[in-house]
Amino acid sequence: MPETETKKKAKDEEKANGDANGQGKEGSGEGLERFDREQLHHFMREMLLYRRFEEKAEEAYAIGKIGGFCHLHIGQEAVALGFIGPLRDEDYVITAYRDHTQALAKGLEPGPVMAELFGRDGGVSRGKGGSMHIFGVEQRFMGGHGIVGAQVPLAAGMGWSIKYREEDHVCVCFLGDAAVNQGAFHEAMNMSAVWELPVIYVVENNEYGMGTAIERVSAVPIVERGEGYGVPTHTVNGQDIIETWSFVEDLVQEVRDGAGPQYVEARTYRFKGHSMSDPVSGTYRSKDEVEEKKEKEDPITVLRERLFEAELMSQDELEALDEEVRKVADEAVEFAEDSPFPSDEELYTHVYAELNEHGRLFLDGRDR
Amino acid sequence: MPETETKKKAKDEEKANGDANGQGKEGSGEGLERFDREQLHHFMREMLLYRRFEEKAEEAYAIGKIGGFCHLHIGQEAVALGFIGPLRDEDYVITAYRDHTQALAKGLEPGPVMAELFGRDGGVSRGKGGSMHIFGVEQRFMGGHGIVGAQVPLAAGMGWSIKYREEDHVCVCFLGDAAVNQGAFHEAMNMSAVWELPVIYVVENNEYGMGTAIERVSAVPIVERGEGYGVPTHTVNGQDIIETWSFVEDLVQEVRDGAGPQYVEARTYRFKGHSMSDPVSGTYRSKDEVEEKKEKEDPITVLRERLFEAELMSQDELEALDEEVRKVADEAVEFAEDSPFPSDEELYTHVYAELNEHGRLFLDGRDR
Amino acid sequence: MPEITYREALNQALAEEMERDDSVFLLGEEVAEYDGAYKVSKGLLDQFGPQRVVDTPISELGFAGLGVGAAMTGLRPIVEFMTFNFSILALDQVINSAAKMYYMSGGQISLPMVFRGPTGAALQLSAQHSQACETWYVHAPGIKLVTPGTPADAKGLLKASIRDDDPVAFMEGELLYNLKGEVPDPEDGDFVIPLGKAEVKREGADVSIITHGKMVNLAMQVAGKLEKEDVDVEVLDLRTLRPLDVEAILATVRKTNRAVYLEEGWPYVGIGSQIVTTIQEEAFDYLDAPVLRVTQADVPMPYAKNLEKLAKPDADRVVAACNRVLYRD
Amino acid sequence: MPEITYREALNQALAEEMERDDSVFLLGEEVAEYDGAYKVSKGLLDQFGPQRVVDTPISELGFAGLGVGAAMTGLRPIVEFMTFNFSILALDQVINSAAKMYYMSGGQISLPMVFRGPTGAALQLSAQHSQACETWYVHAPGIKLVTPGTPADAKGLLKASIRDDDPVAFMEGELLYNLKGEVPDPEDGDFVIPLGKAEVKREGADVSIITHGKMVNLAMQVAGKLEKEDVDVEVLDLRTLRPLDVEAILATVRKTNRAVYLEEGWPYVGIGSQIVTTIQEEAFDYLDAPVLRVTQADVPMPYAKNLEKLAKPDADRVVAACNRVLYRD
Ligand SMILES: Cc1ncc(C[n+]2csc(CCOP(=O)(O)OP(=O)(O)O)c2C)c(N)n1
Ligand SMILES: Cc1ncc(C[n+]2csc(CCOP(=O)(O)OP(=O)(O)O)c2C)c(N)n1
Ligand SMILES: [Mg+2]
Ligand SMILES: [Mg+2]
Repeated sequence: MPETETKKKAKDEEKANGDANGQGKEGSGEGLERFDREQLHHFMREMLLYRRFEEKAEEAYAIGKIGGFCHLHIGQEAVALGFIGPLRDEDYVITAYRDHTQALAKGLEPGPVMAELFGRDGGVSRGKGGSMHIFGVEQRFMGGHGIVGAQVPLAAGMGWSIKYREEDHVCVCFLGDAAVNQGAFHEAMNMSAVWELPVIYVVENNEYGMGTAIERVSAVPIVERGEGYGVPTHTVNGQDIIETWSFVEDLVQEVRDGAGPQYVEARTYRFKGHSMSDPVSGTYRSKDEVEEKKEKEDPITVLRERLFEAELMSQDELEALDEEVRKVADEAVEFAEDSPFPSDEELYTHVYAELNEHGRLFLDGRDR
Repeated sequence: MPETETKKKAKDEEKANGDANGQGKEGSGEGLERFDREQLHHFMREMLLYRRFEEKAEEAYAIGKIGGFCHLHIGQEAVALGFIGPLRDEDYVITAYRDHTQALAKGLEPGPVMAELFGRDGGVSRGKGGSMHIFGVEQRFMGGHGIVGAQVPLAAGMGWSIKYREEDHVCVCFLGDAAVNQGAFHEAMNMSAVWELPVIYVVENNEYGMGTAIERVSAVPIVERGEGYGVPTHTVNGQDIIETWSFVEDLVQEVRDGAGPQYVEARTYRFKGHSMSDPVSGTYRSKDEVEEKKEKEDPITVLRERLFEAELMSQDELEALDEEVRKVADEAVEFAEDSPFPSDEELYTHVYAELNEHGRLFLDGRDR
Repeated sequence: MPEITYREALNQALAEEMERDDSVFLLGEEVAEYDGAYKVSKGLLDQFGPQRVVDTPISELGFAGLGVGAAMTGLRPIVEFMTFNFSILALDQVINSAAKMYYMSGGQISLPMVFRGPTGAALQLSAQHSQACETWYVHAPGIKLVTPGTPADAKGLLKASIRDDDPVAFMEGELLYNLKGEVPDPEDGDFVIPLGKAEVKREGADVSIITHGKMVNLAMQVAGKLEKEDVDVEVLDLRTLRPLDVEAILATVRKTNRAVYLEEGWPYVGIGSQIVTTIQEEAFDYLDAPVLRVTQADVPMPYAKNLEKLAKPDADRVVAACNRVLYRD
Repeated sequence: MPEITYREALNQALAEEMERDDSVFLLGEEVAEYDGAYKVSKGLLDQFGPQRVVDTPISELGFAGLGVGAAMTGLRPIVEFMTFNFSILALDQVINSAAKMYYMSGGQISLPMVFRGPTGAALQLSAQHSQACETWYVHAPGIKLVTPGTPADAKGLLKASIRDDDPVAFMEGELLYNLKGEVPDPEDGDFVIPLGKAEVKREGADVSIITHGKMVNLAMQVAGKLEKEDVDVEVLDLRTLRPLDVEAILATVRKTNRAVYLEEGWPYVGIGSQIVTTIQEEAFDYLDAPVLRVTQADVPMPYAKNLEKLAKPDADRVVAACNRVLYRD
């Protein structure tokens, strides 16, 4: 992972963001000039929103408003924004259980997402799914899946569907670094290659699967795990929204144009514990490591420094943006608080879409 | 797949058997000179035995002596012999359902193997396993498994066990070309690489999985499917016992010496239908294709021509060998015929190794 | 009515539904170029082309998941498992994705899809290829389970399953594919049998054999046998196991007061255990004898012909169970 | 006797058996450096080293199979599933390899191994992380199933399971790990509880609550409640589901003539359905009322706190079922 310093030094050179980590292919292409001021401010606003939103979730969890497993994406915001921002509304996104910020990136309202974490009727999944199962079908945000790797064949199915219907949409599928060790990943990669499905598989390599450093469970670097299928592989610096967005925008166009499936390693880092019940650091990684990463590779800081240096954003502007999104996050919590718990009748709704005329579907002998 | 002609022409040249198919790495090394006459005759005898044995099985199947699925290895004998012959008694072998000739190669007696196909008490698996589940634990022949790809993690477990016990044995695991599309394969390859397990994974690429040509279900050549794990990959011409045996002998030594897992594509061809109930040719491959393969790539013919040309075997010697093994095959059938069916009590034996003192293990309410 | 085989009935159902609805497609191992391992999909590739009749790699977990993903976008996939034995590899996608998605998305994503293929033993296929998989597919709510035992049911129920908006597991029988029976002529209109309706395959007064799937045929055979001994057997074919036609079960028990559950699979938490429990919970006072079950022996399926025969449920055992609930033994 | 937690009891059992027998080793996700997702394997890496306490990739099917392969050579692996929810991915290796190998090899290969981890719901983990997996593991013969509900049972039964020569699924409860209870001091000798023996956790005369796993604790709570209403409840904890202590089940039913089965999981072919069936088949005449079941609602587990509470079996439902079989309602 390149340090921000390295990048800053390189910035004035010709291929400013090019290949800084020695691994990026197309991934480290253009620099700031690709984007107008408004766009750049939008990047900042979005990432700040994700951050503030999840900080609110963290607070709510601490006081028992949110339960169960809650996996924060803090530190990885540029991956969510960079891979989802360049998409069209009709494109599909699917992910694992670390799914809040991707949902926001795909256009779900913060209020109903927070209400879902609170387990309320106004939640996007009516309070039935919770943190790991955020869904927004209207926005083509296809969940929120809790079994490691299981979303990967589902993504292939969406790619299949796009081809079946002769559309030019794409599907972006997020998975963790540790998920490449699942058989489901392998089978889906092969089918995607054979049928040339328009799916971008994004491995968010945050260096750990829970408490296991990735080198301990993979003999080769993550980007190589995409080899052997006939699928192009790429690496991108997922802490730099400029690099990531640029790379993805180009790649998505290629896929729309028929380039077939793609495998991208997005190098990133998780600033929080695996889930709310896990410590941020401990046996598996040191406090120092985390602190250093936070200092040098926070995607918000990285963007801020770039924008400040290029004089494309002022401290005041930044603060105004932050204030704005803090309000949005607060309102999301208010929305969630105000939303009622699901009514008792909801226990049996949404198990079956079609309640057949004949026969019994529920065998528990309870009244309904 | 190289044609025998190409090879014959190349024979007088320096690297006689080298890289004839343009894919072999170490796989196409030495020539006949590596072996003494006795060994070469042994190769012929073994492959003839496998052939005659399975022809007998075919006959027996036709008259209903053998039932269920019965997958013949005819055409692929050099792979069985070449990968198992160079092993020690203590080395493990495990395979899928196309398992008769590997069993013979690992030293199981033809009689009890045939009796297993006949479903008799004298069968290696007491008649309970049948054709797909040949086991010979004494010979470290670890089965005969019917779920495509499922034997691959089992092989990793044997490799694990070898390391655990600090032995210098190896495990050879056979799988079909179509089995690389199973998640189990992927997960086992990765674990083997991470833990450097002494396992040789041999993909018998006979070009089809049932009626599906391998190109239709894999976007890259089979040898490349081993990439992306950190496991060395190889290709060998599995129709040439000289090439295969030589290659394997060297490779096994490397693995004993700590080289870790290996992935080998053995290029071969199935001369019969997928199982006894399938036609030899039909929609998925032409009669011509099969005939040409049989003419040019029969491992027995390939060896015969090489030995004849080098004057290391005469027609008479060949006929004598054939007669000898035909007798062995006949005797195997006799042994099987003479073996009784399992007694009724066998229905409930071997379900559990430990019949606990307390409680009921079988809930069918039948008398036992 | 024309007599056709169970295989042809399934084939007709597939063709008619694919014809009717563009969003229906079939995928699985060997379904296209090879016409299906058991030829159920014969001719469909020619008729509908390779985008709608799709040969897959041997990747059960993957292609089941791909089917689920396609269904999430509104397509109506039919996923064929060459046999349900291999589908244990795919069970995670069936249970954790297909059966739960509608619920955990709060009703946003329904999954109109079918998982189909043969379940249960054929002949001498040994332990790994001979198991009845109903229990794995019925335990978790969110999926339906259909098990036709005759050609007509195969056709009518498959059409209903394809049209159903929930994931349906549709279990056939390898040994049924050649079974012949009357099936309404396609010319006479759409033939659809609603899910959740059991059928009395034979009326009787003395004892009920309740069953599903291919065992229906064995039950009928036993009924014929017992008729000669003046025992009047009612045969109730559940046809679908979820939704379960509890009313029909209770009705036959109330009528005969004696019942035997016959199934192909293992006893421990087999389907029979649920049916016995349901009867016990809801018709306890109507029972003149405990409900008995006839199942496979509680062992992995042996290969040897004689042992396999012993392991499977057979007419003698069903007769004996009937006699016992009738206190005739 | 010292009071220790269920977690500590399991940890002791693991350590003692690994100490006793070199061929025992533990593998699974996060079991080594992280001390186990639920800290059950705390300290074992330090004590036994990385060859015997092994962190695996997230490859349930693969490492379950690797465990089976190692057991085929005579090692005694303990495969930890972080939770049994994820083990559905591994079910093929459990059913088709582990449970059937001994049979299909004609007795050549026994598989002395344990699959362990928590089953069932914890708190608000939603649909994919909250299921009781007993049914998947008990249906096929060839495997045993153990479900301890107390610290002492956890220790004694885990030691027996590790020593058993067959594959044993050993299901714990995430919500049990902190439960305290008396467990014999290791100094006082080897504490092993044989598989297949149910235990009467509370003697009673009026009605039997039969149960297994963590529900034992709910049953005891209900027994205490009903005592105040002068109802004398017997609580029978099956402890192992295969082998099943049928004698103990029949004995309690013969004694009280009324029974309720309490379990955490889904009803359709749940464990209760088998127990009801067994009672019905073998103690029909002793029943004064139908045996009732209390189970999870027949829905995927919802996330919302209030719905989750509704979905789970609770004291009120058990009390109501007891009252009903006592005709007190
Ligand atoms: C099949 C399966 N096994 C285990 C788990 C438990 N688990 C949840 S997340 C996780 C680690 C995943 O790591 P990674 O894929 O790198 O994603 P990250 O959490 O780093 O985003 C594990 C082991 C699970 N949910 N599913
Ligand atoms: C998991 C699974 N899926 C499907 C099958 C049915 N089946 C048996 S063999 C086979 C083809 C395997 O082809 P390959 O791996 O190339 O081996 P070959 O038969 O050519 O030796 C199939 C689909 C099976 N036994 N297991
Ligand atoms: Mg990670
Ligand atoms: Mg093949």
